[in-house]
Amino acid sequence: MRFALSPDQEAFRDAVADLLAKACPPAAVRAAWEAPPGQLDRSLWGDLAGMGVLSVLVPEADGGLGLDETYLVPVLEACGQAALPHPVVETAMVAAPLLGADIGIVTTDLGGPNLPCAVDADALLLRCGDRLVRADPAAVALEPVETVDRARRAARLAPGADLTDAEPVTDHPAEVGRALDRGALGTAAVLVGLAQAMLDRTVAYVAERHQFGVPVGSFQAVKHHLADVALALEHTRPMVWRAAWTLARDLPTRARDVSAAKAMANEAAERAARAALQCHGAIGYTVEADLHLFLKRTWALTRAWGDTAHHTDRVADALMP
Amino acid sequence: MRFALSPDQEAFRDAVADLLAKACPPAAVRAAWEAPPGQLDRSLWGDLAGMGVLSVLVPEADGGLGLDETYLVPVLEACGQAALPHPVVETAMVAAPLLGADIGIVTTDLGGPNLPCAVDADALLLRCGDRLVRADPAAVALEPVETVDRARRAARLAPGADLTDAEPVTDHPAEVGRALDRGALGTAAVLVGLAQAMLDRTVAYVAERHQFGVPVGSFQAVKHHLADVALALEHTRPMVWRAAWTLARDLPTRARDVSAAKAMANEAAERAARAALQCHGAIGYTVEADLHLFLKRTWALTRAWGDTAHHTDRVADALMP
Amino acid sequence: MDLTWSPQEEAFRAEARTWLEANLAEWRAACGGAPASGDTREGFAQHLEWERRLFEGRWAAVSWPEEHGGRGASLWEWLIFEEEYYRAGAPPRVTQNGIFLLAPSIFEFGTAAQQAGILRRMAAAEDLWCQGWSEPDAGSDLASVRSTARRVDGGWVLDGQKTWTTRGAFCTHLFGLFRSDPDSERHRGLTYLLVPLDAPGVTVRGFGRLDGDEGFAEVFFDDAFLADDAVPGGVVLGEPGQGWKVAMATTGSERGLTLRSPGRFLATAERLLALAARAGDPTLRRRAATAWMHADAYQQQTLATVTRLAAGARPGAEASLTKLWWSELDVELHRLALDLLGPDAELDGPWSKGWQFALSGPIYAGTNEIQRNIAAERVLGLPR
Amino acid sequence: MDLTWSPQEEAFRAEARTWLEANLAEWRAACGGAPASGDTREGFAQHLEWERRLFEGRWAAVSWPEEHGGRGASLWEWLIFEEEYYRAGAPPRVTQNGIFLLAPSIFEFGTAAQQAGILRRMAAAEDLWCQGWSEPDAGSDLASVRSTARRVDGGWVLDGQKTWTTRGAFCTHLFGLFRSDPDSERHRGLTYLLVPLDAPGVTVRGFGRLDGDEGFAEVFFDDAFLADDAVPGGVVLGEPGQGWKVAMATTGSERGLTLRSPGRFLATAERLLALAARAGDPTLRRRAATAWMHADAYQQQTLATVTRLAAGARPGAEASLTKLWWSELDVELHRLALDLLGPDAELDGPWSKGWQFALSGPIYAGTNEIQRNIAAERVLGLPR
Repeated sequence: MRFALSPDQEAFRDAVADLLAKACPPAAVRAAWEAPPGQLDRSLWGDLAGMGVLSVLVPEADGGLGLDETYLVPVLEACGQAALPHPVVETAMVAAPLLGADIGIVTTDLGGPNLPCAVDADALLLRCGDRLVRADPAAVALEPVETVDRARRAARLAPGADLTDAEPVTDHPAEVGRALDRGALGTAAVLVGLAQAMLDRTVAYVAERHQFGVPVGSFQAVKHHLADVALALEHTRPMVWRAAWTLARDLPTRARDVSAAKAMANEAAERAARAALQCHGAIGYTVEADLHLFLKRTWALTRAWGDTAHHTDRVADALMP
Repeated sequence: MRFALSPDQEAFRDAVADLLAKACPPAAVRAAWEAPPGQLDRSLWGDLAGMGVLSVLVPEADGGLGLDETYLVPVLEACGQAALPHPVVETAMVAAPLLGADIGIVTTDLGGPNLPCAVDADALLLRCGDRLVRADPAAVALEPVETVDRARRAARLAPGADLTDAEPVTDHPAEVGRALDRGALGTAAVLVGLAQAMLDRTVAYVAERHQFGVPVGSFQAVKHHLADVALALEHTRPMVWRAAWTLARDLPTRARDVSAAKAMANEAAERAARAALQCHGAIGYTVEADLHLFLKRTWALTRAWGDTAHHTDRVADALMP
Repeated sequence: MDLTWSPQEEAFRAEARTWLEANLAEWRAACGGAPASGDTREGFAQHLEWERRLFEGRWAAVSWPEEHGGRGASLWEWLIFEEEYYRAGAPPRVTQNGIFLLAPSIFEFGTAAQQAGILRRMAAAEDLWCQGWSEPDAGSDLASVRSTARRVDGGWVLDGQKTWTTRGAFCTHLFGLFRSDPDSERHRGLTYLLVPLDAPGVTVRGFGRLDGDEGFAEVFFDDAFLADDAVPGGVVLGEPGQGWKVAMATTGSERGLTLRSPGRFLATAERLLALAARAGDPTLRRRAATAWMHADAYQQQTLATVTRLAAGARPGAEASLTKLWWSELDVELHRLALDLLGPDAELDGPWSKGWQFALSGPIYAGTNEIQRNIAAERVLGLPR
Repeated sequence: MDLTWSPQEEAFRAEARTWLEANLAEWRAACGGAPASGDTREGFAQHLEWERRLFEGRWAAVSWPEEHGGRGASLWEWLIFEEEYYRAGAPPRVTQNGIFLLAPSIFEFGTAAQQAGILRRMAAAEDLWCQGWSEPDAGSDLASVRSTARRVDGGWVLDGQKTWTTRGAFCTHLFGLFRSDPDSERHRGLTYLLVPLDAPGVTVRGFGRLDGDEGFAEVFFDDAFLADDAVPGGVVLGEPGQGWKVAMATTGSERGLTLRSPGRFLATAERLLALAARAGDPTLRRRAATAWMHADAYQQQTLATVTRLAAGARPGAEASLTKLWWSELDVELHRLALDLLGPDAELDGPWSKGWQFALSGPIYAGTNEIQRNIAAERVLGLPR
């Protein structure tokens, strides 16, 4: 028993976090709000690919790192912490194990009707009845949607979109189920990262902001709001890591563990967003402060890849069959 | 529109509150914990009867006050505030409109399987299929139960208790429905009174108790716990009064209004109990302090006459048929 | 206790309902069907048309005396109007900061000349008032205002900065607190001033609120000259140096009844019920019923409050409880709406806009943390 | 990352499970089927029998060295044992205040003579230790203790009063803080003393806890004489005047891992699932799943913590988060149980007893309000 990242896992996570600290500051997230379709930062994506982030789950023989979810999940946390706008969960966690390495930007409708970064994607992984297919974005009718978080750059399939020419990927229910669980767990990891980022930013802010002659962070009510966030995170992150282990080993508790991770990550991130905004006050309620980038991503992801009710019911079904 | 007690209603409520302040201090509630079956304080009950509390809803022609629920509900709040152990809801609110004045101590199983003060009752109002019947406690097999609040003095009908000799009261569904709503609303009023009592006691305690050189009540966390109780009460009491009006006029919104009142009273009282105990600290966690008398009554009544889920579903059904 | 409306009140309700239905339809049609948000430049102009229509129908400020453009309505009628207003789906009032926050102070502290010169133009949406309370270092801690007003011949010279001024970029006037005694501290030495935003030396910069609209502004005062007669009746409300007292009366209104009437939340709750009825999830259904109860409780509590006010009571610290209730109710209603929408909650639309707007409730007009302190100290009497 | 147990650990688990099953059945039979609560006089005696049985099987304090009656188990094995213990439905440990709160301090601060003289007897339930922290005016504010210890020839003279001493009326010894420097204030000048309750001048009065059992006691010291050799190895733990430092080590244990292992809550959650599965209400079912997740999260978080501790880390302020989690989890689990029981929640029984016991969690060992302060200040680094 060793419930901690290995030195390798930690080094990989830290390397990605270092890259993102440089290449994905809030300004880069803002850039993704404004960039025209197709203009999502490819250089950063290339760096992530170069580090192997996008092919962690691809066998070495196929040009990947041949590692498992316990390596990728901590990295996805780091991506959440930077509010990385790219569809890294969709590409690295969901598509890569099915489609292989070097697949560019891939998005999918497995997590919900609004495909993130659909306006930038090189390939689409789509559900078609019980099957998964790979489609060329140019060949499928996509309708952009206006999202609160504009860095989602989302679109949805036009009603009656024609997938007859799409390339079959799998019709194996176990593979489809695993893809769904990978998406949910990857998103849970991103949410943990977002929550951590909102907590860190707020802690820094309330230490510095003074009202009534003292730091706002010295008020007991503010302390308790933020202690509650720390409390949730302290008990959510292990659930996410444990689910990565379960998924990597394909243990029989997979549905239970992944859904518990997503349900708890949803709750922790929602709590973090609420506390962060409230403790920032009016400054947080502007688009000039960076906080809103994290808030809006959180509100989108808590309801993508299954909301809290969905995953809680799935845990209930696993526990009380 | 005048959403306030009339001078008459206020005077009646205040008179009962004055009586209870004298005749039902916490020591009297403790006495009800210990008194042998049949030994519940009859003198206080006689005083309540003498003031007309038990026959508010009985027509004047039948020896009652001939008033309606808007008179009785504020009085029941006062009874809750004193944690009166007698079955005043069961007798005055539920049984009296069906059985008349001067019926002694009456209890019923309409509110749940554990009949309060069953060991002291002069008469039982029982459900028998779709009918209500009046039974002699001596003629019905009752099994005392051990309750956390021993002032409940409860018993339940023995399995297969024989009600064939019981006197029919009504088989009219509307009357049965009204009796159930009266019990739920009366209990909601008692809960509001209990919550107010717990709040008042706690406010007094935290102003006086010092730790770290200051009154405990000067800590922001304690202030916020108690402000939340005040907030809940401020918005629950009007719901209870409004439901009294609805019930008195038998308006079509009766189910919705009564259930909303009980659901909100449950929540307010549960919140008050939680905050009161937490703000009292270890002192509240003893049977030597009086607080526990109020806590334990609250835990019983929030789940009697329909719990929060039951009444919320009933509101939902009324709103979203 | 009497929970029925009088025939006159019912007639008032019917009149309001009829007028609102007809005029909303006309206004919407004039806007090409769907007016933009009142917190955008385009939408603000559309909403001014609506405000002028309200004024012409004498619905802009129903509770004001007729001489100032109102109809002398009772508090009950005001409540009824608000209920009908939101039930009809009428838009948020872009004039609200003037009509509901400044005007009560003008009625209480203004001279006859100020009342005559300011109120009617405010109701008619000719003058558009924004609030100038907050400064970068004075948010919840209003008494730490640093903007100064220096008395000079014929007027005042203003310096400093206000911020988070709702719709400031679209307004014509600002009301706010300025430190007129440079040696003063905290709530002493402040003066409540009425400032045309076109005064020389005043600069307004709009910026984006959480919901992306340009709903906020910063207002800079650089040796700005405020002539004594820049506003009819004079630019000082109350006495110089007494600004805190006047402001407290206004923030009392902000927290209390006049800012957020129950009608608005009841209307939201009704829309939510329609959404929940379609959803079929029993937990969400139960949450919708609970949210509706909380909206209804706000209505019932308001009826009890108005009964006291109608009998002559002054609004007290209970206003803190009211502010806590409606602001947290609004969050509850919209969170549930997003949960009902599921993955489509992220789409830009009325519910996601409403959610973002709701999140401002626990922050502005004194954060809910401060309201809880006030409730505990002044309603319950806990030690400071 | 490796989330599997080793074959040795699995063997340890199997041994514990087998022993617990057999011995619990025997003990229960010896108690006539249903032992009484350990917080009543009758039940306490029964539970002592259980404790002695545990000691004989070398399960009383598995993580202690063998010389003191343990089996030198690793932290992992301790966790496994706790899990099996509660899964088997074994009773709360009436010796817990000694074994889990005092013993860690004895290991850290005690002399070899104290360790030899105290620990084994404690594990054997021959000496029964209760905690003497709280006083009527020193609850959360432990540093305000007023009970005094005056140094005299051959010992100490104790005066004052301790209260809320769990199971004090049934114990033989008390450990606690006494003010040994009469001129000292707050956390200076305190001495950590070990006191036999039969010392002359000590009076113990049991009184009722919320759940009605005589689980609390007041302990009065009236010129009580505590001889230096009243406890083997001496009555002072650590140095005189250094009591605060020693006590903090103990309260650290109280808040952290050793007081409430995850196994206890997992076992409660499993029983709750059985109750919820029968209920059929979808909202309650969802709440049961959530409560189980929270129990499971405690287990996973503990595995992460133990990994750090096993690698040599010291428990830090994160222990505050742990105490918040398990105490609020316990309330959540039992509230849900009562909601599942509905009108029968009021009956005296395991769930209603458990509910009342759970409510003590957020109060004792430092209220949760104080834990949140600690977490904010020491984990997050917010200003005091």
